Amino acid sequence: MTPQEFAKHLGANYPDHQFEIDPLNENCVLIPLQLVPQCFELLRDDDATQMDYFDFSTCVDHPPDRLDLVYSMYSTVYKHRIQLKVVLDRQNPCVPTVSHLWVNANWNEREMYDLFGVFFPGHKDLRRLMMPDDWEGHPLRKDYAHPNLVVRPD
Amino acid sequence: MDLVTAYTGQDVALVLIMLLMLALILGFIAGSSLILIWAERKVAARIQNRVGPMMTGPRKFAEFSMWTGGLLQTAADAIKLLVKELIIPSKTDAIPFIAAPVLIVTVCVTAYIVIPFGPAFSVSDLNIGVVHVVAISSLTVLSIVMAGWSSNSKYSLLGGLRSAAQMLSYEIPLIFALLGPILLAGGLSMQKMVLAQREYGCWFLLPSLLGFLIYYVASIAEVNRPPFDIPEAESELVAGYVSEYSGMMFAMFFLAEFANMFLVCSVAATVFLGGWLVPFMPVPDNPTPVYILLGILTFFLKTSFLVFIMMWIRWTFPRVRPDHLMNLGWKYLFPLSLLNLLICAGIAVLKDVYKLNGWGISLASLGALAMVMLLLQVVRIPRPDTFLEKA
Amino acid sequence: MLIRTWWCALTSPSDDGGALRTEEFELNMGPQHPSTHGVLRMVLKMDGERVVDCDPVVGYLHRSIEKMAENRTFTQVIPVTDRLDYCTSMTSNYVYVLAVEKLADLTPPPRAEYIRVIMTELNRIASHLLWYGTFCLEIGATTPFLYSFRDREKVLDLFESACGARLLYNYIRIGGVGQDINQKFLDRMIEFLDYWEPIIPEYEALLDENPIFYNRTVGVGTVPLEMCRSYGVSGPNVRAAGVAEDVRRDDPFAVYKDLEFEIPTEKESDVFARYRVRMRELRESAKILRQCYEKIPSGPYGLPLNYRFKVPEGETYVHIESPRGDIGCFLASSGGDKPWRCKFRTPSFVHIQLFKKLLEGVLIPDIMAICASFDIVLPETDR
Amino acid sequence: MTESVFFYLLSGLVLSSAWSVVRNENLFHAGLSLILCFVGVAGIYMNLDAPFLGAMQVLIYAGAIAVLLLFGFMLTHDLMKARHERNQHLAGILIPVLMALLLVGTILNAQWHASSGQPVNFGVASLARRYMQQDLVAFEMVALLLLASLMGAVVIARKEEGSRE
Repeated sequence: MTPQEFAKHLGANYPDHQFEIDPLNENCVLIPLQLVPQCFELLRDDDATQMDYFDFSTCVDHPPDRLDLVYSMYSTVYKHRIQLKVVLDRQNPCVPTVSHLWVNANWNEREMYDLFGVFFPGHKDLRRLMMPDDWEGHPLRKDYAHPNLVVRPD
Repeated sequence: MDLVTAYTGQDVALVLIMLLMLALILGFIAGSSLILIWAERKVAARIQNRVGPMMTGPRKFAEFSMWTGGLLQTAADAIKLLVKELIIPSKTDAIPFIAAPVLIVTVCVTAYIVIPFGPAFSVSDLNIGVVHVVAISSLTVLSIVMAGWSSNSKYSLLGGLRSAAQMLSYEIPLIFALLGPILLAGGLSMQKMVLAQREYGCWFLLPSLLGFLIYYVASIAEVNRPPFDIPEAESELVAGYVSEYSGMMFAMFFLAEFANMFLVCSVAATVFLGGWLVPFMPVPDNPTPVYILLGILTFFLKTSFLVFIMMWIRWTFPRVRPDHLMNLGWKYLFPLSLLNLLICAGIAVLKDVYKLNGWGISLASLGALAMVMLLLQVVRIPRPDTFLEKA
Repeated sequence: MLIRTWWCALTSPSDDGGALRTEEFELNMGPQHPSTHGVLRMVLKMDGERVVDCDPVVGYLHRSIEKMAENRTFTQVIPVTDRLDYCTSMTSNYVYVLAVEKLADLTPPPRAEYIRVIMTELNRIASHLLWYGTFCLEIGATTPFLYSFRDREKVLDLFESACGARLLYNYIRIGGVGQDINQKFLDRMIEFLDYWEPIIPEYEALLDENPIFYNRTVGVGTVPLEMCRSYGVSGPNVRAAGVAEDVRRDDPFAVYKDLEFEIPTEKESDVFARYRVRMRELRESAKILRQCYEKIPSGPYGLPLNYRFKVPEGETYVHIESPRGDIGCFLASSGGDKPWRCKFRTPSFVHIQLFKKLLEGVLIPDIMAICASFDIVLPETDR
Repeated sequence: MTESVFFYLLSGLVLSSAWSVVRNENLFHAGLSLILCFVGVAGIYMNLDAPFLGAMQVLIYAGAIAVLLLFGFMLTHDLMKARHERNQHLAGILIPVLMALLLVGTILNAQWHASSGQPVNFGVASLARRYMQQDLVAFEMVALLLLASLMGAVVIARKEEGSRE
C-alpha cells in the first residue's frame, strides 16, 4: 500500500480528520494528535494493513515551537512500511503511549522522554533510559546548553 | 623402606621417618604441580593451535621444538604470586578465609600417604588405603565452602554453595565405583590391590571397565575441573569462591587443584591399571632395585597418561549446567556403579570357583560389558528431531 | 515457668508455615561483568539459583552519537557512525550513507555498489566469527574462541589491505567508497574463501555432536513467534523462529537483486536454533562473495563530491541487514551542510528488551547462554 | 607411650572444639569447630587401632553431615542475628548436671574386663563377616531405618518445591 492509500484508508475510518502526505518525506503521513492510540491500534489490528512490526519512534526538534514525533511501522505480511508524524507543541510535548500495542515502543518512548522531554501518559515505568536518573535537561534538544558541550566551529 | 612398612618398632625413630616421608611428599607434590601446570598450558596451546609459554626457560631448548620451550614458566608464575600482596578484604571473617587454602593443601598432602609409587615404595601402607584417600579428599569440600562463605561476596557464596552440592553428590558414585576393584582384591590396602591384579593376571580395568569410567568422570567432578567446573565458572560467577583471593593464597588453591588431579589419577592408575605392574614382565618375589625403578616408571607413565586425558577433556568440552550435572551424577553414574558392582561380583565368583586365568577373566568381562551396552540401548535418551536431521 | 517455656517452644508454629523459605536476594550482574558484551547491567532478583526478575539497565556507553552527528557536516559524520557498532562498522556506515544518498538522490557507480556489498559481507563473516568465539566462551568451551579468532584475523587483514583499518573503517563514503580495490585484493579474498569454507564444518564438529552443548542449548531461551513480532526481533534471531525474513531479500538495496542466495531458517527459535542459523549464514555470505568476485564491473569507484555539499531539505528512513538484525537510519535534513536529525534504529536496542521477560525462572548459567545467543552489542544499544 | 600422648592431645582438641561449638557467637565458626570436633574423634579412633572406623568418621561426619550443616547455614538469611533465648538458665544448668551424674555412675559401677593383651584383629574383613553372619538382623533394621529417613527427606523437599511453584 502506498502512503496515499494509507491516507485514504485512515481518512475513511476517521471522516472528520484529514490526513495528508508530509511534504518533507514522501513515505510519511501526518496524523492529528488526538487520534494517536486509536489510529495505531487500527493500523495494527486492521487486516488490510496489519502493521505488526514496530520499527522505532523518535522526535525531530524545530526550535521555536514545533516538535515532530515520527513513528515507523512495517507489516511483515504485506511487506509495506509507513512513517506517521505527529506535530507537538514544543513547550510541554505530551502524547499518549503506544507501548501497550508494541512492547518495542516502551524503550523508544523512555528514550524520547529522557532526551527530548516528551511526556507519555499511560506509560508504565517512564524514567530516564540513557542518562543517569538525576540528570537535568534534555540533551538532544537543539537549545540544550551544557558546560562541557563544545560546539564545533563551522 | 622395610623399616617403614614395619610400622611398629621404636616410636621416636618412627615419627622422624614419618616426618622425612612427609617432607619428601611435599617436595614431590610441589615439583609435580610445577610440571603439571606447564604441561597443561602446553597441551592447551597445542589443542588451540598456538604455542604456549616459550619465553622463560633455557633458550637452546626453546628452539628445539614447541614442547620444550618455556620450562620455567610455572616457577616464574610462582615467584610472581609470592611477591604479590596478600589482600584480605575488610568485611571477611579472617579465620576461615585464611584456613581454607591451608586446609586444601594439607588434605591433599595427607591423601598422598597411601599411594604406592613402587613395589614396596609407599610412605606407609595403611590397610584402609582406598578409604583413607576418599575420606581425606571429602574434606576439600569443606575448604571450598569456607572460602565461599568467608569472602563475604555474593559470587563466592554462590560458588561455595554449588561446589558443596557438586562434591557431595559425586562422592557417592566415586566410592561405589571403587567398590568393584575392592571386591575383586578382597582388601582395602593399595599394595594389596596391585598384588591382587598380578594374581588375577589382568588389570582391574577389564572386569570393571564401567567402574573405571564412572570413577574417572566422578573424579573430574571431584577436582572441579572442566567440564564440571561450575563453582568457579568464569563467565557466570567471575571466579567463584577464589574471586577474593590474591597472591600466595590463590597460588595455594591453584597448586592444590593440580595436586588433587595428580592424586586422583594416581589412585585410578593403581586401582584400575595395576599401579606398578610392568605390563608383560613376570613379577619377581623379592623386589630387585631394577624392578623397583621400572615399577615406578610404569606407575608414572600410567598416571601421566590419565592426567593427559583430563587435560584434553578440559579444553574440548563446554561447561555442564549444574542441574544436568546433578542429574548425571544421581540418575546415571550411581545406578551404573551398582551394576558394575554386580559384574565384579560375578567375575570374582568365576575366579574362585572356576580358577579362570587372566585371559578367561577378560573374556568374561567383555561379555558382561556387551550385556551392559545392550541395557543402555534400551534406556536411550530420546533426542528431538532437529538434532537428527543434519542441516 | 520451665514447663511454659518448654511448651511454647514445642508448639509455636514456625513463622513461615513450616515450609523452608529461602530468602530472595538481589544480584547485580553489573556493567563490569566479564561476559556482558560491553557494559550491560542486569539487576537480577534471585531465589537461590533461579532468576525471579531481571531488569536490564543500559546507558553506560551512551556517547550520544545523534547529538554529535548534528554538529558535523555530512561527510564528517561517517567516522562517527563507525563507533555505532564497532563489530560491524561497515553496515552502520552503509546505512547512513544510503540515507544521505536517498535524500540527495545520488546513485553511486555500479562498481562502488559491488565493493560495498563485498565489504558488508566480509564484515558479516568477521562479526559472526566474533560471535561464535564469545558464544562458546559463555558456554564454557575455550578452544573454539581461538579457532574463530585465527580465521577472523585473515578477514581483518583483507580489510586492512583495502581500507587501511582493521576495525573502524570509515570506508563507505557518500557516492561511493574511499579507495578502489584492485585485482590482488579480490584474489586474496578468493584465496581466503577457499581456505576457510572447508573449515566451517570443523567449528560445528566441535559443538554439534557434543551432548553437553546440546543439553545446554536445546530448549533454552525459546522465543515464540508472536513474542518476536511484538518485540520487533529481527535478523538471525527471528529467522531461528522459522520466518525467512531478510532485508536483503524483502527490500533489496544495492546489487542484492541480482545475487542469488537462500535465507537459512530453523524452527525451534531456541539457543541451538540461533546457533545453527548463524553457522549456515556464514556459508551464504561466502557464496555471495564468490558471486560478487565474478560479477564486479570495472569503472569509477565513487562520485566526485565536494566535501561540504548541501543536501536538499527532507526526511527519509532507510534500513539494511546487519549481522545482528535490521539496522535503520532516519535522516532529516534542513537544506544545510549538517544533518538536522539523525536517528539510528539498532537491533540490539530491541533484543535487550526481550531479556526482561525471557530470563524469568532461568538458572544463572542459562542467562549467559541466552544473552550470548542474541548477539547483542552495547555500543549499538546506547548510541 | 606415644599412644597416650596422642590420646591426651586429641581429647583436649575434642573438648575445646566442643566448648567453642556451644559458646561461639558466629554460627559459621560454631559449625567449623563442630567439624574439628568430629576430626578429633576420628583421630582417637585411629589412635585405638581402628583405622577403618576413623576413616568412616571423617568421611561421613566431617565430610558429609557437617558440610550439609554449613550448607544450611549459608542458605538461611541474616545468619548473624540468630536469636539467643536467655531465659532458659535453669534448664541450662540442671540438665548437664543430671547427665554428668548419670555418666559417672555408669562408669564407676561397670565391670571393665581387662583386655587380653594381644591386639585383636579388627580388620575390615572380620567386620564385614560379622555384618553378614551374626548381626544380619540389626544390619537389615538399620537399612530399613535409613530407607524411611530417605523417603521422609524426599517428601519434605517435594512439599517445599510445591509451595514455591
